[in-house]
Amino acid sequence: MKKPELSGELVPGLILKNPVMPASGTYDYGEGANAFDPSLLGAIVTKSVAASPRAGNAPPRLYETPCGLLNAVGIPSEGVDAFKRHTLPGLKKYDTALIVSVAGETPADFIKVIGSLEEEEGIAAYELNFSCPNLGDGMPYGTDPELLALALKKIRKVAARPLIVKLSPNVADIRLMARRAREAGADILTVANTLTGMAIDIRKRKPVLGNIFGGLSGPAIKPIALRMVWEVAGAVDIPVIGVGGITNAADALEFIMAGARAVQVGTANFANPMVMLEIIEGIADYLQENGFAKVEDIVGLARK
Amino acid sequence: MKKPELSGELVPGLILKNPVMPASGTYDYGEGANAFDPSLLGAIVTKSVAASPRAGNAPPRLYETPCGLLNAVGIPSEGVDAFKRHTLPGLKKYDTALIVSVAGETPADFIKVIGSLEEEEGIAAYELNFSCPNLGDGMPYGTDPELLALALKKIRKVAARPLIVKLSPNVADIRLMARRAREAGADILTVANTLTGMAIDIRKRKPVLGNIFGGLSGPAIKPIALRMVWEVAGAVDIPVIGVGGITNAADALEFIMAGARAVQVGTANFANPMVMLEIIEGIADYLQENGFAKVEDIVGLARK
Amino acid sequence: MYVKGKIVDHKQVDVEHRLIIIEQEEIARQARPGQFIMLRAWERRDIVLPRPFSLYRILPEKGQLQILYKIRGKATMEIANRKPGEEVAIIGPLGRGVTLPERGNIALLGRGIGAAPLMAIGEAAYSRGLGVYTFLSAKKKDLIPGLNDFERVAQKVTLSTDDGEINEGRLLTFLLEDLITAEGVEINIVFTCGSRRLAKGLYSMEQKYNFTAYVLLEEIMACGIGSCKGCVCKVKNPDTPEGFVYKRVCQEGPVFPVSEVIW
Amino acid sequence: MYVKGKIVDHKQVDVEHRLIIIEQEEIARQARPGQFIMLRAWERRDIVLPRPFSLYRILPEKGQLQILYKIRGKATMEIANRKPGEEVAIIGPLGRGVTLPERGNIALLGRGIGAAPLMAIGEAAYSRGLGVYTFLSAKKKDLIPGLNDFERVAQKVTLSTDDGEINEGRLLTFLLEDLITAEGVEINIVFTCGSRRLAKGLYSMEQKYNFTAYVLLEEIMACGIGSCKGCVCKVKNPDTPEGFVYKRVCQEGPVFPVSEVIW
Ligand SMILES: Cc1cc2nc3c(=O)[nH]c(=O)nc-3n(C[C@H](O)[C@H](O)[C@H](O)COP(=O)(O)OP(=O)(O)OC[C@H]3O[C@@H](n4cnc5c(N)ncnc54)[C@H](O)[C@@H]3O)c2cc1C
Ligand SMILES: Cc1cc2nc3c(=O)[nH]c(=O)nc-3n(C[C@H](O)[C@H](O)[C@H](O)COP(=O)(O)OP(=O)(O)OC[C@H]3O[C@@H](n4cnc5c(N)ncnc54)[C@H](O)[C@@H]3O)c2cc1C
Ligand SMILES: Cc1cc2nc3c(=O)[nH]c(=O)nc-3n(C[C@H](O)[C@H](O)[C@H](O)COP(=O)(O)O)c2cc1C
Ligand SMILES: Cc1cc2nc3c(=O)[nH]c(=O)nc-3n(C[C@H](O)[C@H](O)[C@H](O)COP(=O)(O)O)c2cc1C
Ligand code: FES
Ligand code: FES
Repeated sequence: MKKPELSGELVPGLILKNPVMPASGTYDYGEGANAFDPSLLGAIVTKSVAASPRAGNAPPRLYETPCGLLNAVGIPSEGVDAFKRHTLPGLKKYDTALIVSVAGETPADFIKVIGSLEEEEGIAAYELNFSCPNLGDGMPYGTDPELLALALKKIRKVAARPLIVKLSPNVADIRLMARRAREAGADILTVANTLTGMAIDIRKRKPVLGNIFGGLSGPAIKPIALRMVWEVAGAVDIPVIGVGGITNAADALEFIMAGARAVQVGTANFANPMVMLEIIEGIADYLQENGFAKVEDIVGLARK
Repeated sequence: MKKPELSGELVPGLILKNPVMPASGTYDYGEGANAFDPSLLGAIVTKSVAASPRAGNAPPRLYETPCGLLNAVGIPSEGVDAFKRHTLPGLKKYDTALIVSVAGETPADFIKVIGSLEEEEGIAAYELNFSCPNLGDGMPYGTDPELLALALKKIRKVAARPLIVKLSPNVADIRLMARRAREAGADILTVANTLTGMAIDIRKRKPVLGNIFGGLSGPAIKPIALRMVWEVAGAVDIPVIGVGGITNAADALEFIMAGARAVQVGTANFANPMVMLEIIEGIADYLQENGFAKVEDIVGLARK
Repeated sequence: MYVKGKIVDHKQVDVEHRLIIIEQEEIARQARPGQFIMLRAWERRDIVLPRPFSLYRILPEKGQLQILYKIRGKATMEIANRKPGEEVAIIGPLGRGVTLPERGNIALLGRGIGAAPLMAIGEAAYSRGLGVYTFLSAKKKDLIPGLNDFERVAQKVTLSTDDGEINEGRLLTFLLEDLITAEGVEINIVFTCGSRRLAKGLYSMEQKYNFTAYVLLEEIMACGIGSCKGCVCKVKNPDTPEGFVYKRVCQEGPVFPVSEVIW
Repeated sequence: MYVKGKIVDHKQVDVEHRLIIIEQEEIARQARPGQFIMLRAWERRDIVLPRPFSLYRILPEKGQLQILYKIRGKATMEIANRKPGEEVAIIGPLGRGVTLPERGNIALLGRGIGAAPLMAIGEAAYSRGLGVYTFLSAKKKDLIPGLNDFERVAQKVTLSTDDGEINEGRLLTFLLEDLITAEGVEINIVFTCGSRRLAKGLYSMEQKYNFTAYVLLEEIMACGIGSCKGCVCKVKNPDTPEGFVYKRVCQEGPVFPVSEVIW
């Protein structure tokens, strides 16, 4: 049988070699530590870039929970200027779609970063991270559908490239968020980010993380993220990228069958730096063994 | 040293022998399968009772996920009449506080059950389960603060006994829910219930659960439930009962140090039917070894 | 009952199946054929539920239980790693078990690991003096577990393998039919486990051959003791508007008349 | 580098510590003292992160790594269960490692399992002809790991135990002071690991005794390769408004001058 087709066009201009990419903030390129050539990935997604340099949260920033990881890294960033100067050139040399994740506390932050990046070549899309739970007590852009839409409309005006909106799972009804984001100009939705959690050190009698709260990722949250992908894929007609707890090809296939056009892998990279390649291969094998010609053929299969 | 005091009065009239009780729907009494005498528990909490008999959801109803359990049992119930006739008499004979969990889709359902139970003796309090994610697509009483308050005010009128409101974790800001519930008449809050999730069988290419969605419980959700207990205990001045993923005494102590006055244990009962007694003992040991005279002394300790 | 048991022996039966022998006097004394236990044999927290296993053999004199199992996923893999001398946690005995007739013949129809609970039934029937006719099927001959044990208690053991090597891979229900019609053996009660197709096939034979057939059902279980309401199957009930009720496999089962089950 | 390694030996050193010897030629060839690896030696999914371990000994000729570890929780318990012949997954070598002087004397101050990375440093210094003065402390004598190994490479090994049996439980910094003042030994560089108190104590001694002190820090790590930004420590930096920057222990460390760390 012919080898199955892994590549696909998510939106005009954004072609993925395959449906697997790293989740923002969990994978680095170029510092020499790469276990494989990043050009093999469906896309490269950067750590979220902020408008100005940010130090991030006070340590401890990490804590392992059963099947999960709490992180309160807090989006440290070199700032967009340094990103353009130091980091972006290195990322452009890989032969795959480059998605720049952008973080901010206000619409102005996003506009500053994107405005500054629009003049750069070699960027395929922006992923907007509204959902970081570690940024203190600002306006809940990530969890209020109207605030999200408002912010998005402003950002849309400055961005010619596709906008991927990464939705927070810390909401009552993610379908509302998805619909409003789509109406306000999102081209693609990433579902979801970390769920806010915490842990207490009963010996020290205080919260483990410097920031008290952190974002929960890893296999623990997979059933929740999968449910949200299912809901969002049924609520909007734009592509969905699924993320949350994916550790192997079977997990990725669940997300795709729930309706995701692509998946991101975060926490699983830490224990197994080769895991994304293994997932790409596993998806190809599944397609081939089950007689599917392309990834597209199994998107949303479990909904039918 | 003197043995530490485990008992405490949650609200006037509701005295717990110790701070550990089963989570509704996860522990049965009297069918002969008890691993220990239920009178040793801080309280007995029943499976949620509905106004009329309910069959529950179509199977499969259970699915294990990494560190978690998805259940789509769907609140099968014999109905309040049969409950009074067949089940309640057996529960009354145990020498500990009896909390009847009540489920419903509308305020009228709750009113019917509670109205009917008010004439019975031997019940210490009601726990209102607004948060069941398995009940189809009714009004979101469990996730909309205004609807919750509205329902609660009506229910409050018919209930002389303490009302424990069990909050859903499937919300953006559980503090809002807690504040409105308190204003509308809640005496105690149970935080939290299961998080909605799902799983897909990639071989069959369809959702695993008969109901598609189920509630996620177990260690996977502990960091999220703990964070919500921390938030709620800081937002309201009424007692909080913590629940979600508690598997041992250390977990229970985390919830108590986050501000919970008592804890419930659900999924952990399945693997270890003695776990609640072990947790009671573990809490007592911790208090004694660390020189605390009573449970009260460590409630909220990590907040200080 | 929630108790510890000590592994006294553990061996590979064939490429797919293992037999674990556990010392647990109280359960061995109380358990009846058709009952099962919930087993936990690991500390890792990613496996949150204990797992149900039928009693393959119950040896009250030795105070031992035998479990025949197939490695399927993470829990059975963990069990496979446990060594003699190690302890496991057991809830049991659970479920209602079977009721055997005073006299006559029974037939056991098992597909694959479905043979497991049938052995305990066959052994009890044998010691009561009943005639035991056993029918077992699997993909190929060396995947039929427990053959030696069944041969000890059965009047006759009939096999069928999907590869066609034995009995041309014919369905066990047809082989049972042969026994009744061609050999003239009267069967009073049939027990089956491991295949929905077999159970359905038996249902349509009950009237004609005048036997009662029971199926041992499997559902995913959390508690095993009736608390969680998770392990239900659909059972006919004309008194309800829907025409059925849900019954808990762990509490009202795992043995159900095939005529009552809705698939 | 992400590779497999084979366990060639695994033994209990004392009640708290174990030594695992792993065959991994590439890492053994590349690694330098002070570096570490991320290790995964389990399949269970409740442990989501690999765990960082210092290289206790680096044996390029044998193609082997030695890890000295203490059982603390679930991951170290899993490692303890792995047997010779089994494989583990390794990311490494990681971190910057130490820079040794061309000549002179170094001191190593280790508290408990903090001794682990010091051995590799001592061994490298020894083969370079430096004088190695080692100071180790623990609760009691039989909990000081690696004594034999240190005695092989060190000019002198000085111990202190909390139970007061050896050197009256005095802090290692005071014992170092004795060496310098009473015995007149000149120390050029000090490395310490395993106790914040020791590192702080060394900071206040640097000026007086004219040595530079480095501490090997530990922070919880997820990636070990600089990606996750999780393992940061506070390092002085007068150029920032806050007066400090966060540095990644895995990437910019784990070795930091004690004078730069903010505790
Ligand atoms: C009453 C009863 C008696 C059984 N007797 C035997 C027996 O004697 N020998 C034997 O080999 N097997 C028996 N089983 C099946 C056995 O319980 C499963 O094979 C085992 O639970 C699989 O666990 P796992 O983690 O290895 O597989 P997983 O990877 O978790 O799942 C593999 C499959 O096993 C089943 N399963 C998973 N979890 C459960 C659960 N909690 N309860 C029930 N089924 C589950 C599911 O169908 C699943 O698709 C019995 C099941 C029941 C309900
Ligand atoms: C650079 C570095 C080098 C190290 N070298 C050694 C060594 O040579 N020998 C040795 O015995 N130990 C060493 N450690 C510590 C070792 O990593 C921890 O003991 C181990 O991770 C504990 O895992 P656990 O699951 O057994 O314990 P857990 O129960 O998970 O935790 C026990 C304690 O270990 C620490 N810990 C847990 N997870 C991590 C993690 N992902 N990263 C770092 N620390 C963690 C925490 O302080 C925690 O309180 C080193 C740590 C670092 C950062
Ligand atoms: C250490 C760490 C850092 C992260 N940083 C970012 C970030 O900068 N921007 C962002 O959008 N998401 C960030 N995330 C969230 C991940 O991109 C991803 O949405 C989440 O971890 C769930 O996926 P997983 O379970 O596969 O890890 C981070 C997650 C982790 C664990
Ligand atoms: C099988 C099962 C049945 C449940 N039934 C109910 C119920 O009837 N009413 C209710 O309020 N919560 C019910 N719950 C939720 C639990 O009471 C508890 O809130 C939840 O499981 C989280 O706690 P845990 O992680 O300790 O299990 C059920 C949970 C499970 C797993
Ligand atoms: S397994 Fe819980 S009711 Fe049957
Ligand atoms: S452990 Fe990830 S940056 Fe250091």
